[in-house]
Amino acid sequence: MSGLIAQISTWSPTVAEFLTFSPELAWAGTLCLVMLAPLAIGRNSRTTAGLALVGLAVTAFFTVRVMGMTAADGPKTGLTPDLIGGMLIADNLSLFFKLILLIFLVGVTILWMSVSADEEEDAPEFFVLLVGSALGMALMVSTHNLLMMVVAIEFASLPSYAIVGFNKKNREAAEASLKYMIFGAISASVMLYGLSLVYGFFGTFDLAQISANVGPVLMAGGANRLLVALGLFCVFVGIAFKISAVPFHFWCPDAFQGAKTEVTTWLSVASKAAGLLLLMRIVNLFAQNAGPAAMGGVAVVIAIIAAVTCTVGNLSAYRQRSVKRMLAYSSIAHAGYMLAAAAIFVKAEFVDSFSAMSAVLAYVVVYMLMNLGAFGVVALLESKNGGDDSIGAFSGLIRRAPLLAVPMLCCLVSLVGIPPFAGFMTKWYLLNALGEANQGLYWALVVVIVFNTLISLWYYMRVVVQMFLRDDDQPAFAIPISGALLVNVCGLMLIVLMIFSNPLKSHSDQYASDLFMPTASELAKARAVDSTDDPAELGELAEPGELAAREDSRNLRGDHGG
Amino acid sequence: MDQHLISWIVFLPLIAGLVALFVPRELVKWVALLGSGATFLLSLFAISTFWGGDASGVFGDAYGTLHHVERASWITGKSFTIEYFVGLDGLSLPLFVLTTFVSLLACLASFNFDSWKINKGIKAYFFLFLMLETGMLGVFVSLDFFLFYVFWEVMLLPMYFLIGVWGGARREYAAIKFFIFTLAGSVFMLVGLVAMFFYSGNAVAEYPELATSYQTGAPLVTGTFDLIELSTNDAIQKYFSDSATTLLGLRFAPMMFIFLFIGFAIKLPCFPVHTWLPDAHVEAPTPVSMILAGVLLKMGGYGFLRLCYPIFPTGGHFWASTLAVIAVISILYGALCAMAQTDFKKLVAYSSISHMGYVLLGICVMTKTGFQGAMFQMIAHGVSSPMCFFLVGVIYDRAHHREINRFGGLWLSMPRYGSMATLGFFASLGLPGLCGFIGEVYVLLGVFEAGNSGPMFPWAYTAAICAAFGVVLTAGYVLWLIQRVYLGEVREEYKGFPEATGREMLILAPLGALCIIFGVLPKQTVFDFMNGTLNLIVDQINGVTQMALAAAGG
Amino acid sequence: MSIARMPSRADLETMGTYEIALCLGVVAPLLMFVVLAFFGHRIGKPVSGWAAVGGVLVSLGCASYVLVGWLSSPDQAALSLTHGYEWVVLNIAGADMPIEFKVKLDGLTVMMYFMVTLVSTCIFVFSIGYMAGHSDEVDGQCKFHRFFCYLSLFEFSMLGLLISSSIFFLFIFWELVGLCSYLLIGFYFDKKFASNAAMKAFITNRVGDFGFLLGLMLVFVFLKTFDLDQAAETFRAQYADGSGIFDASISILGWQVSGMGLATLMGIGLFCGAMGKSAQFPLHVWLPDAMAGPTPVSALIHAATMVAAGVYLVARIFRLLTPDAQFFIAVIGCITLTITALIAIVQVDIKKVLAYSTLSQLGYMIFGMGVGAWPAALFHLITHAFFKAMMFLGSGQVIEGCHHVQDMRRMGGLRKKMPVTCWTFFIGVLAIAGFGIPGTHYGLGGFFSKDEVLAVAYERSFNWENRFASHADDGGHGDDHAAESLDERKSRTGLMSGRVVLASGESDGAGHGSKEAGDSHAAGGSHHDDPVLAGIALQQRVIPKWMFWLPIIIAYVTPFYMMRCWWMTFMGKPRDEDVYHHAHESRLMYVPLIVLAVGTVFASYFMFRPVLGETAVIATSAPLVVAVDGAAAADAQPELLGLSHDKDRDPHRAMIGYVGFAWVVGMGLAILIYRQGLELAERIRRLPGVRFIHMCLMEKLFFDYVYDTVLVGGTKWVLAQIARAIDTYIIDGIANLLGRGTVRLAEFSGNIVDAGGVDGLVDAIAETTQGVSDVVRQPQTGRIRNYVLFGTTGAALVLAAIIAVVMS
Amino acid sequence: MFEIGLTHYLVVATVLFVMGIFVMITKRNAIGILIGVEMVLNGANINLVAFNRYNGLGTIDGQMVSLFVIVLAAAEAALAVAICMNFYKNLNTVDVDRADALSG
Repeated sequence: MSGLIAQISTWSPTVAEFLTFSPELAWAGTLCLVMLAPLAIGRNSRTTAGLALVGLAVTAFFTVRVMGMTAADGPKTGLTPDLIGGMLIADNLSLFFKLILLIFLVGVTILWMSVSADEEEDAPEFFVLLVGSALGMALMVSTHNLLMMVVAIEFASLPSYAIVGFNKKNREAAEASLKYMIFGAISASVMLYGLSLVYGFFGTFDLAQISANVGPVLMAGGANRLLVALGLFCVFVGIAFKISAVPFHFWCPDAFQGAKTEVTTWLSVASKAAGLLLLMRIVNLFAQNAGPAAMGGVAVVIAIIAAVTCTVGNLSAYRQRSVKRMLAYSSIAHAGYMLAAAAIFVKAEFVDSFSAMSAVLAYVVVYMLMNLGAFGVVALLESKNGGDDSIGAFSGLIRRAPLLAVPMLCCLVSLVGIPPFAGFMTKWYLLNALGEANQGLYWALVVVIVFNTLISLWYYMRVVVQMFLRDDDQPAFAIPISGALLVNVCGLMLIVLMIFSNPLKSHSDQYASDLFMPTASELAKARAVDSTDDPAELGELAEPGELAAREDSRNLRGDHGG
Repeated sequence: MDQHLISWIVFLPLIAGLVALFVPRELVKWVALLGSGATFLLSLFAISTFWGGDASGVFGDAYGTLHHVERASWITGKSFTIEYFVGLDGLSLPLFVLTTFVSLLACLASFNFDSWKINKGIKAYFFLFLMLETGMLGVFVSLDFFLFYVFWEVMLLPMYFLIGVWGGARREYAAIKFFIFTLAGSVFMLVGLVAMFFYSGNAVAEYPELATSYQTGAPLVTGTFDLIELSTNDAIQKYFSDSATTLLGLRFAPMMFIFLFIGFAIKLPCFPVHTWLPDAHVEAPTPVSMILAGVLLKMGGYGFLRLCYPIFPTGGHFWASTLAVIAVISILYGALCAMAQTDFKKLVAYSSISHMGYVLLGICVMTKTGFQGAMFQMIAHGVSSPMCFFLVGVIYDRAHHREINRFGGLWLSMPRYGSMATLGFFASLGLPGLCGFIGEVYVLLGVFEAGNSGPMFPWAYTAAICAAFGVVLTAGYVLWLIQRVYLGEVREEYKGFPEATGREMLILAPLGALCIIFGVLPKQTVFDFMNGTLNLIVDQINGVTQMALAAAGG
Repeated sequence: MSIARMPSRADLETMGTYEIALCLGVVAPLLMFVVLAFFGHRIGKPVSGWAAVGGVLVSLGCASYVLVGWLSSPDQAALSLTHGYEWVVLNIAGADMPIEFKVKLDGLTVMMYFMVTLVSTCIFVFSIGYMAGHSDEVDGQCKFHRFFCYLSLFEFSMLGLLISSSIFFLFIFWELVGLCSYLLIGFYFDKKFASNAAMKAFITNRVGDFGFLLGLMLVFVFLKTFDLDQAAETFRAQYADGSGIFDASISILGWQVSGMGLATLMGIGLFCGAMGKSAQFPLHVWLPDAMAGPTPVSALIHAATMVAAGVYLVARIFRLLTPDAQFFIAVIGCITLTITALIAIVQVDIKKVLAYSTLSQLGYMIFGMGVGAWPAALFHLITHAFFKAMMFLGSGQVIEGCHHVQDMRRMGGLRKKMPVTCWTFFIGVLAIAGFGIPGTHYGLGGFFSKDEVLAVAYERSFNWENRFASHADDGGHGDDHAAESLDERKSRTGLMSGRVVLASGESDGAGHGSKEAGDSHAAGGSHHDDPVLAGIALQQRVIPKWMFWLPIIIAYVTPFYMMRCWWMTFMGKPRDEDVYHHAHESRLMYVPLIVLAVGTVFASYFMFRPVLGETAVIATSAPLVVAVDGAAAADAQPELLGLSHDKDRDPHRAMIGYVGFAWVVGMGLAILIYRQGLELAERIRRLPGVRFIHMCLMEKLFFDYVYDTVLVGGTKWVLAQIARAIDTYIIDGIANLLGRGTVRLAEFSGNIVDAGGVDGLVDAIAETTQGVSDVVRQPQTGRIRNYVLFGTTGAALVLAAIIAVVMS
Repeated sequence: MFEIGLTHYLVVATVLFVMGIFVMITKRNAIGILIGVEMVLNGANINLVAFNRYNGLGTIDGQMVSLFVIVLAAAEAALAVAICMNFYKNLNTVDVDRADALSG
């Protein structure tokens, strides 16, 4: 008579486990801090932001600490001593993503401070929602468990709905949040329904086990397969909603346009990236455990969705008057690019999907920089011209504010994916991953992605043309130093990451490779031969297997490092 | 310094450009001149290792003998290694030096920046200009496909802004047109990049016994970006040229060939994809036109010779007839269009299309004579066309229009300038004794000979003869141009035109001198420095072709 | 061979003195060109002229040195050295093929070289006088130095053309003289007609050069060398074993050419170049217009030297000709000499008359080459160079004297004002008219050369097949029986056999490489009747009769229009007082006239003819065609003025019935008509039949008209404009159309697209994609219910897809 | 009398699901759509509980998760109502079809 209750009752965490969990704890702590601080020190927005930054810094510290630890000791399987079903996983992948999130969060905060800190009176709530959704996303990428996944997604979503409509006076904001919320609620419900079906069939919420058993079912015919396919698909819908993959993207442009630009910046990268990494995790699990034979069809479907997504995103971005909306569509397109990596269900030698994951990681990093820069410029411009984000507002920007125009140029060209900007490198990593898979399907994806680059050129260049080639004598203006610093750093980083792209690549390779070290459940299977039920003993017995796992993980790093 | 010569040459302009951003406004042009001048001088050092040596010693006995090589690993992925791999051989050296030379003169030609209609942002102008030079030099020296592609794209933005910001009335249109066309080409190239890398990987996996690397002597284990490796490694060549190798259901070699070809053909440019050129030229400021015509167009031809043909010889055979047709059309069609123009600059632009047609024609038959002719044609055109464009610029500065029919008698009002103009235009007309002639004749002879060399090119005779008719048309539009602009009674409004200034003569004189020297001593000045490599490439190609035929036969 | 090795002293040391002399003679004018180009405007008016003269005098010195050395050398074959400087290396079929610059040293070169330098020296000097006035002004600016600058450049190119032994270099210099001609014709480029004429000349020549290029390609590919002698050897060898070009087959635009046809094509192609330069029909149109240049230019380039280069080229490639090619040449020459002579009759511009007569004479030369009268044609070239240059200078004298009046109807009676000009001109008229005492050997240049051409033509058209009939049965390859038959015929029609056999002797020998040509005499004695050559001769076409009769008729026309010209200019009464009043002549200008006159009278026969005859032996040893020497023994023992001929081998005796008295008739007729001024001529012109013909002739038989409208206009205004239209509207507009198409699609799907913006690809792409994007963005209605609907539908579709794929 | 088995629960759940979806698509009132969501969620709950009851693993994971779901639904509903209020404040309606300012 085990089960959830039993597990919870028998939980007695050790220091190491606490340490492993410390980032989440610190994060939650920051949340509480920002929520409660106003009672003590008032609602000054800048101090609130400052507090938030401090909290985030602490979190980042712990994250790095844990990363350092886990990099040495291989992956930790999170909070539960039981080796079945890790509710939370603290492997380098998730930690790395948490770090990215934190950095991005800092960036967004700085942007917020330099744009709308002054007229904002509900700063604490704003940060509660911001940090809260961030925590939700952080959880999303570190779970194998369907239940935890649902909780995390909701945790990430609910604050997002609110924060989109945070500007209560604004009609568009209200509408945006309504759409976002309704669409989110629906997809969440559908996902839960699918979850129920999956649970009904496999009797567990642990994706590792599900993926281990799903193969035969899908290979075999009959209604079961239909049921499982339906269930898994409904789950996928929930994730696809976060990624805003076609046809679940409709909320995206409207919500992003209606929200404040900082919020748009945040959502456009963080929620999509989190969803993507979650999807990548699941895909990798299925690819490794169920194998391409069973999942080939799924690969095709995801590939098609990816292709359609980036094409639709790029095409829809045409002729948008509002640059924010245009960038929203472009974010759909980029989600499509990254989704293409998720279509790689190849087991042949597992490095394939591993490089897919690393490509996505690198892409996320650079994509964060690009969007932070681009949206940052938009936000800074809006703050000066009364919220006009129409394309005409950019005309003559090189004269009016060169410190905005130049980074904007870098970011846009990088979004197109042209050297000498990092956007090209990451696109290359993506193509490289697809090329490694080396099948017709993936070559087709290569072609689609590459030609989408061409399509996207036109609408990005429209902004460039306005900024550099046209000038209708709008007044020049000064921009806050912090904001200028932010966007220019982003622009500069894009060039730096192009020329010194090696560290980025090798790190994302390394973290991605951690995915493929045997997870707890696999160890459990490895130990099932010992046919013993005592969890305590299992703990000791775990050692040799773990060692072996670390061994080959080392070799893995060794060979790709050189 | 010495072992990093190439890197210095390539990045010196960029450094100068960065410096130029931070010096006072009136010093900018001098910094730029200093930078490009130093670059030119250094590039002359690069020749020294070729000079006077014994041909076989310099060019080696196999394709891939390089000078001033630098290679270091740049980006190391799990499954791929991108190298910073640069070097010079007979293929790149002439174009490399040409680039530094033309850039220097173009920089000099930009010295009247302040008198331009749009004279804002001189710092940005020279920065972009020098960045462009770095990009061009990089393309010519980089032997790693990825690096090549990066430099190739790096040229894009500066050119876009140089045309789009400092250009003429329709600059925006011309700039975006240039951008879209070029990017369209490089998109195809990018697909080729990925595919070639992984297929080379498959190749070495397929024939490990053949995969001996030219460089290490050890067998290759992974795919490679090394352009020399791609074209000389037996395993890769065997696998690429195998008709069973397919990508997306299409035969690999022809498909990849045409993918790369499109990219380069747009730059060249040849017939169906040439329309960006006249607009770009007409709108671009004079120095940019010089660069565009003098160097950028050559990258197309260079790409053919460096990538398309050595790596995919069978693809070359597959498409030969098509390319010949395109080439001949470009020659005749470009000449006819040039004849119809009333805009001086547009006429010269179309003449470039016509001349580049000879390059494509010479290359597509894959004979030594043809290759040498095409290459020489590029060098010659790289000297004569900047001259012509600058000649146009000189009178544009004075008359502020380019309507051919509104000129006349300029030889009387500006005798020195008129004489230089005659020289320049006769050079591009292909008059014997001037540079334009040798390339054309080599190409024609090479193509005609290809017809006799085997059953491969039955159409070569026709192609050669049609192309030969181009010389008549060329004479037609050039002479008609000279008559309308320089001859005839001098018009009232041009009576007072000042003679070409010292600066202008300083730009025209070297170009004119080279026009003559290349025409009189082609061997000592050009052929000796490149034939070795070109011949080796052709041998390489023939070897692979034989192998492929044998494989197809048996 | 190390990289970038420049020509060093080593190259120089290996050269023979004659080579050095010739090269020096070529380089000297080039130096003058450079000097004048850079410092001419400083040197100033008279001096730069004398500088140029200095340059050409050096050339003349070298030329005389070589000439004397050549004539006095016992073994001339030994003189021609074989050192070449490797210019570039072509590659054919994997093997290297160097293009060498080599000095061609044989009788023809020596003769031509001397002739050119001599004539041009006279003309340079003359030009100084001619340009002394205001004739050097272009739009009021003094271009004196520029004129001599161009002249020097021309001198360089022309001499280079003569000494280059590689047909490739021949082509290079060929183009260079074309350039100079362009520059000099357009010397008065402020005048529209001048620049037009210049352009016309260059482009017409380019058309010819197109053919030349084709020929070059064929030579390159099939003979695998550009050196004239090697090419001839290869050609002979390939014919012998039917290899190379003779078993090759190429298809041009689907037209299959092979074997002999290909060889013919090669010959014709090369000849096309000559058609351009020597202004042969149908490319003759540029020469009359070329008179727009200063008169000395017309004298030098368009009468004496450059236009003769075409004939020189044909002489050089004679060994590569096939019977068909040769026949083609003959036909072209015949047509040219006829029509141009007819046009000359009606011209009233003194220079135009000379121009057309030049054309006609060039026609004679080409015709001569065509019928195989190799020595005769070249001989005619040289004699013609002298007297025509002289006459042009005379006309220049007149024009300068009359202040640029060229219309003969306004002249008349000038003999009093400019006697020297008058009588030197008269000598020229006699010479061109073929003055000579019939039957004897006393006459002027034209008398010998033209008669000989005609004699050969007679032979080719009347005596040819029956001369070699007996060879028909045994394929023309000699055995005794054949030889006998040849022998007996020889006694009957004596004229030709001598040279044929004689020439055959050496050409046969030369053909097999033995260079014993020097002693033509002994050879002539040794080989009588050579069956091989007879066999070759047999394969040659018989010239149709009309091609013999037309030149004969023109031989009567020529004296007429020349006499008419002279009479209208110098005789009779002054028709325009004020012209007559100003007329004068200057010493500087008539000294050259006298020199040339002397040249015309004396330098003609005994000096050039024999050398040409000997040169012919090697230079014409062709495998497929024979050269016919119309004056067989004449060159055997040349004595001073002693034109002693073995009587029954005498062209004049043979031709006496045909053209013996042509000059009397023609000139007499002219005098009869123009004795009383122009009235009689006017009356004749008004005769009903004549008027139409006159009109046609005045209109130059409409060639210009047709060319300008159909060819030039066709290219410039039709083809080019079409191409331009295609470029702007189609190539650039294709994507445009795409764009529109998609826009339609978008509209069809219920969305109005604001099409607009400039034309062209960019916006077209934008439009296209915008059209598409409008379609794509249809679902984004902003209505949540639609979103949900589309979402669920999409989901259902995807699910269906999954099921489909997974089930499959 | 007949035995009520897993199938019956599943049928009920499926019906709820389909009805929910239908409601979401058709309703113009935001609250109505939320009701549709609730129906789907409850369908899921029924599934969970039923499966847990019948899969014979002896765990109570299903029930636990259904509790989670209820809690999540409650939280979501709360937020949703707040957002609807906000929307109503701005537009004086909760008709979602009026929310079409952002489109295209």
